[in-house]
Amino acid sequence: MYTVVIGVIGADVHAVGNKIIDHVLKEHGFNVVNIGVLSSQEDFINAAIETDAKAILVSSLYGHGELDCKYMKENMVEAGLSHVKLYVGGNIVVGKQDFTEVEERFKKMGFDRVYPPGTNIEHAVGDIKEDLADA
Amino acid sequence: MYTVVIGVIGADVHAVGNKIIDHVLKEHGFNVVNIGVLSSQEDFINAAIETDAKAILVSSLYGHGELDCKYMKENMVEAGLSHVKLYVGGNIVVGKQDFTEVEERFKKMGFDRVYPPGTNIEHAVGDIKEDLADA
Amino acid sequence: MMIMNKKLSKEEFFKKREEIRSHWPTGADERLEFEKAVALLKSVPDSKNFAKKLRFAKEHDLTMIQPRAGVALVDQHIELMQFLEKHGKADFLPSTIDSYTRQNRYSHAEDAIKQSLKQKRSMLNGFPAVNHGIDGCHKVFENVNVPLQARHGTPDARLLSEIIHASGWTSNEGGGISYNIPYAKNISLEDTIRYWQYCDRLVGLYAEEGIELNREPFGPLTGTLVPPSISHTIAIIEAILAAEQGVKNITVGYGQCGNITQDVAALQTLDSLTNYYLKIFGYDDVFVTTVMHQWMGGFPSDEAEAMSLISLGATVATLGNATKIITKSPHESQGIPTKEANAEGLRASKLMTRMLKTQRYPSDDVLKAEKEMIEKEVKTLLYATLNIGKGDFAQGVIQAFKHGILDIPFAPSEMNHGKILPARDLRGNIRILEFGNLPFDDEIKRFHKDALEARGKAEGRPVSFKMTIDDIYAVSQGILVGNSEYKEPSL
Amino acid sequence: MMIMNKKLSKEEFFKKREEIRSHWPTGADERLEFEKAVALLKSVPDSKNFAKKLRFAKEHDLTMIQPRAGVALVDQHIELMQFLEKHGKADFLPSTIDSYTRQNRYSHAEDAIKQSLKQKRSMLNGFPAVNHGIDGCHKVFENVNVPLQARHGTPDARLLSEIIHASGWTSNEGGGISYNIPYAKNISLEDTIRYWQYCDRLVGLYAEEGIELNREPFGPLTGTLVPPSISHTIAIIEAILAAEQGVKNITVGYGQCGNITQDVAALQTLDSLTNYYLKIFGYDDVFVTTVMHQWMGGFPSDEAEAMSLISLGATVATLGNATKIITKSPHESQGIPTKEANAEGLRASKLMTRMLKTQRYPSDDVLKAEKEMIEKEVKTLLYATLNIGKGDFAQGVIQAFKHGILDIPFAPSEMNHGKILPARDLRGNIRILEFGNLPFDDEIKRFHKDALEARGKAEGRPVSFKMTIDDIYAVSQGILVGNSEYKEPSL
Ligand code: B12
Ligand code: B12
Repeated sequence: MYTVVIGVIGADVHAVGNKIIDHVLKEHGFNVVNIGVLSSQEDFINAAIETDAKAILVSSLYGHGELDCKYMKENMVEAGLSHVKLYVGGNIVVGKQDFTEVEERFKKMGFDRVYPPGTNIEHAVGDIKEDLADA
Repeated sequence: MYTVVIGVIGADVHAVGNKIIDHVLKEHGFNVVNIGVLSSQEDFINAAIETDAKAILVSSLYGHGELDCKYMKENMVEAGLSHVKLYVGGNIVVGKQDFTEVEERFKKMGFDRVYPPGTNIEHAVGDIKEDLADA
Repeated sequence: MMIMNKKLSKEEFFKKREEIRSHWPTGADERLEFEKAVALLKSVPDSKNFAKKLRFAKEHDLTMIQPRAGVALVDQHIELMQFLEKHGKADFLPSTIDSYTRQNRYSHAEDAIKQSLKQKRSMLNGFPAVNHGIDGCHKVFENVNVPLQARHGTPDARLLSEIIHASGWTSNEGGGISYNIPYAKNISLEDTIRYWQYCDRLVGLYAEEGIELNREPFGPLTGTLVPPSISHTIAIIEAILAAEQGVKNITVGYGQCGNITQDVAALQTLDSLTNYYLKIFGYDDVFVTTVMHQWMGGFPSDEAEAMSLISLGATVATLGNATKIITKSPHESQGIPTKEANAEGLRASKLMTRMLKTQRYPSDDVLKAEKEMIEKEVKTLLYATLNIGKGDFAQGVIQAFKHGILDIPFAPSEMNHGKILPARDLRGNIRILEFGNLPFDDEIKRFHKDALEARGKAEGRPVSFKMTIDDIYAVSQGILVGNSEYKEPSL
Repeated sequence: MMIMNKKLSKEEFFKKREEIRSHWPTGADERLEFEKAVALLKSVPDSKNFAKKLRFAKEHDLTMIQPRAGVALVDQHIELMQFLEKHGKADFLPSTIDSYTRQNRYSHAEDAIKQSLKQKRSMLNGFPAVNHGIDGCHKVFENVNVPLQARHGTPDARLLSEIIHASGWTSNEGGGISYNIPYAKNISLEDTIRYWQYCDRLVGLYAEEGIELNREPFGPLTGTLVPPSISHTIAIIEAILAAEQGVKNITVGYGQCGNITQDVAALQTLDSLTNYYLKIFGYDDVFVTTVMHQWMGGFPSDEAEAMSLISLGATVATLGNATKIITKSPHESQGIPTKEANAEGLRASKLMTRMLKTQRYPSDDVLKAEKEMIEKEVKTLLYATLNIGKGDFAQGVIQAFKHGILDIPFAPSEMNHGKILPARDLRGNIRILEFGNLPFDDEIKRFHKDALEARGKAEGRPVSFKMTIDDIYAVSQGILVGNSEYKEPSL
């Protein structure tokens, strides 16, 4: 039973996806720590440290994802969380952009996996289980 | 009061625009000779000769305009109608094509004016009057 | 011999058949032998049988979608069909036939095929099925997964019909009236009814072999302000003519008029009246479905506006419970659509049919009155036709058109009286401004007149042909009721 | 001091005002002095006055359109506005404010403006009006020809409101509930009601000077399966709170639910109930209009499908007689739209409003029952709120949310009970599955339960949260009533 931290980063209040991710991951047996909307990088990192989480799932819907996620990986490493997997999904940039480019930008920023708009969380569960089994 | 021949060329049966062109040109004082739908190049040329028309307005809606209008100018010249103005309008080629290219193709084929899809005939009346006054 | 609404004898049919097969070399194909064709059609799976899929749709209360599409060359046509099936989620596929073939100008079509090969783009506005023959048509059939139908506008489609059915295409659009009056100039109704009796008899003969094929009279006619009662009457007559020849699966059609209530009333009565009159006239075992054509008149040139109009069409078709929708594309006003644009129209339509699947249109007094008026008008037209035909619908049609008892607005055919004029009332319902010789009683005429006078009053102008012209342009300008004298109020 | 629904005194207001102007340097602008702002607003022509154009629309029975749009930099924002006016035919323009500004994080916004300048693309999801100050906002105003409104989601929009109005923007969206519960996590209702009393009082003060400005409570709330009676109740309460502060021109809103009948019922009752209760509670001279938001939940990713959904929104808004539509774009599911995509949504909507302008939705028993149920539920919620507030709506709201008497599904705020669960019935109407503490009587509860049980029966599964989840996904998958266990029948 893996522990994962989920939440919505920045000044973002989109709550619906977050509630569904919570529900679905629990159904799949994860121990879900949900820090909810309007969460800062610090909130994610602290929650991961406190609960010894194996992964952080950042949601960003509102378009400021790129600004809000800046240096997140670096901050995690600094906090001793270099082993924790880092995912992001939602509508993570402003506007309709070519997703392969977006993915590349976020991978460079240290995200292990990057999910395009409208990803059904069911489809990501497999990836996460696989990554955590490997790790 | 100018005499003009109107009609729909080829195997084309689109009758609505033709009826409206008829009505509008008459309102504007033209003497309209309407040979209707399903008219061949010959039909147009014969009507122009018989009525001593100053212009031929070819309609083509159904997409075969390019095939149906081939050598029309040449045939008119041969029939002694080189002084008669030649116009075409409607949906004169197959599919949505760049209109400036289409216009060029038809001008090369000897058409004096070429009208894009959905041209309101009211707007063309001015052109025609001008051309015929000049001629 | 005078043409009558009477089933052709097998003898007659097969005699004629020999001649027809000689109209173009592809007619000689031995797969056109009746037994061979029967064998092929028997091997068509239910999922590719038009008639059966329509039954399925009606049973499950679904509204299905079908585009128009066709290009000159076989391989490109297959590519197009596959694209529309995959990316358009088309439930049914068409093959729209080119205009040379429609006029039986097969050698013109042959030239154009060559030109298309040379220029590497389709120079034809459709698929020349006769020229491609069974070779080409069957290849199309083999390369798709949903039922195929020929859609055209061919007064004499006998060879075409033979070829497509023998290639596994399980539906054929058309009829002796609907593929004459809007599609021809001076072909007699006598001839076209005869031609289409042949096409129907062919389907009837297959039916006798246990093969159910679908036939679809062309509902929208000229697509331009056609009052529902007129297109309904013609659809019902063509259904009767087809049923007499043994057709068992018929889809009657209607072109969206634009007022939602009138459209729903029209779709509901199209179904009920067709069933009713088929039974009245002794055709008990015909399975009837309906098709609504998205707006058939001039389209707005803007693609976003076109998409909205397409969506409105899908809305009323679904609310009116049509079995099938013929979709348009955002390129409509410009020309034959690319496959991408065509698929956009399909997907927009599909979304709507699914969103509204379980929804219903409320029935109030206005809807009821609209339906009653359509019923009354259809009854009047139908019995007047029968009457002038001395009890025979084939003769009736010929005489009725001659005398303007049946009259289709804006039709190119010289067989048509061309005396009636439609215009919209204030709410956008199509009404009749000039009745010509339509045999309507005073009550009906008053109904139409009152509606148009109310419009005249509101618009501060007399009821006249100017309204009709304005209405013809209206939808392409993004409105329903045209008024060229109108200035939008502004602050 | 306990917050009450009571008009702020001028003294209080102007004292507060000084403090607020100090929140960010642009607040010091001398054009924010009240007399200067009054002078500027008096110079706004009627055609650019939101309130007056809404009056005009209602008088002429028009449904007008407005997009959402906003980018980081002033000049690009102007370009965007001009584009939407010209190519989208927008009747009203917005300026959607970015999310940092919404949370009063003006320095974050400042950074993002710099980044946007550097990266040459908007790094913000809206227009940071406070940072740009009157300089920027007035420049926007001067460069458009239609009324401007700030659209945001800001719990504390006091400085923002001051700046936009003093720049000639004649409408402001928001409210103490609707810009808190869906848009914040732990800001108290006490605070946000106080903030919005300020914003409303500002408009009231301008009204005292003879300047009519429009205010628009945010109707759709979380945009996710919100039952109409809940959003109506909140709209009505916010209208009352605004009226108390002197607001005279109010637009109440509603987010399309997807069932046409429920949507029409909701729009009709939104108008009638708001007018009714404003009068009941003593606000006689408020001019009320309605706005319908096109589908506010998850959109389909396919653009053609999105256009169809947009068109359906415009259809119901027009049939339901909304005064205004907030439009969506085909990019909705992906991200902030390009100006081109935004204009496509507008043009599609405009066509529909014009096509259906004179059409009406039939009223049958189903529609009437739907309306009666909404009326009954709203009455229950409204009086329960008033009751728990001991006769005061401001107190009532705070207590009602605390006890779950008012409860908004899927809201992020901790002030919200979050105990109710909605789900659709078979026809796609939004019903309530879990009532939490909603003070509904047995008749109402039975109505909802029966509807959902009928669905459960038809789908062969128990009524449960799974339905809710399925329904959340449904529209983005192109259907209205979700059923993850459903297999489409096939031939
Ligand atoms: C109504 C219609 C029909 C009706 C016609 C009824 C009748 N007999 O008249 C029916 C349903 C029968 C029909 C049939 C077909 N149609 Co049709 N039809 C249309 C439609 C929707 C409207 C045409 C119309 O009446 N417009 C209103 C009138 C007032 O406008 P107009 O015709 O454009 O004419 C005006 C102007 O263009 C201009 N104008 C016209 N000619 C000229 C000439 C000059 C010199 C000038 C100055 C101006 C001018 O002035 C006119 C008056 O203002 C158009 C698409 C559209 N425009 O939205 C397709 C369209 C023309 N049809 C098309 C096709 C392909 C067909 C069919 C082959 C296939 C089919 N879909 O079944 C058959 C053709 C049969 C045949 N042999 O011709 C295509 C043509 C494709 C192309 N060019 O690439 C179109 C563009 C649809 C499409 N996008 O696929 N059609
Ligand atoms: C509903 C909605 C709202 C509601 C939110 C209510 C609430 N508090 O929750 C309201 C109306 C309040 C709202 C407000 C705003 N919104 Co909004 N909203 C939406 C909308 C329509 C649906 C979102 C939703 O609930 N989807 C349903 C859920 C189930 O899906 P989801 O959120 O995408 O989550 C799923 C997946 O993405 C995935 N997922 C999500 N995160 C992650 C993370 C990982 C690691 C993985 C594996 C998967 C994953 O799994 C989830 C469950 O399946 C979207 C557009 C759309 N998608 O159609 C816009 C959208 C997200 N909003 C947008 C914007 C801009 C705003 C506003 C700034 C402006 C405005 N329009 O008013 C404000 C933001 C306020 C703020 N500070 O955050 C933009 C974002 C633009 C961009 N990125 O370029 C969007 C895309 C609309 C648009 N095209 O402009 N919004």
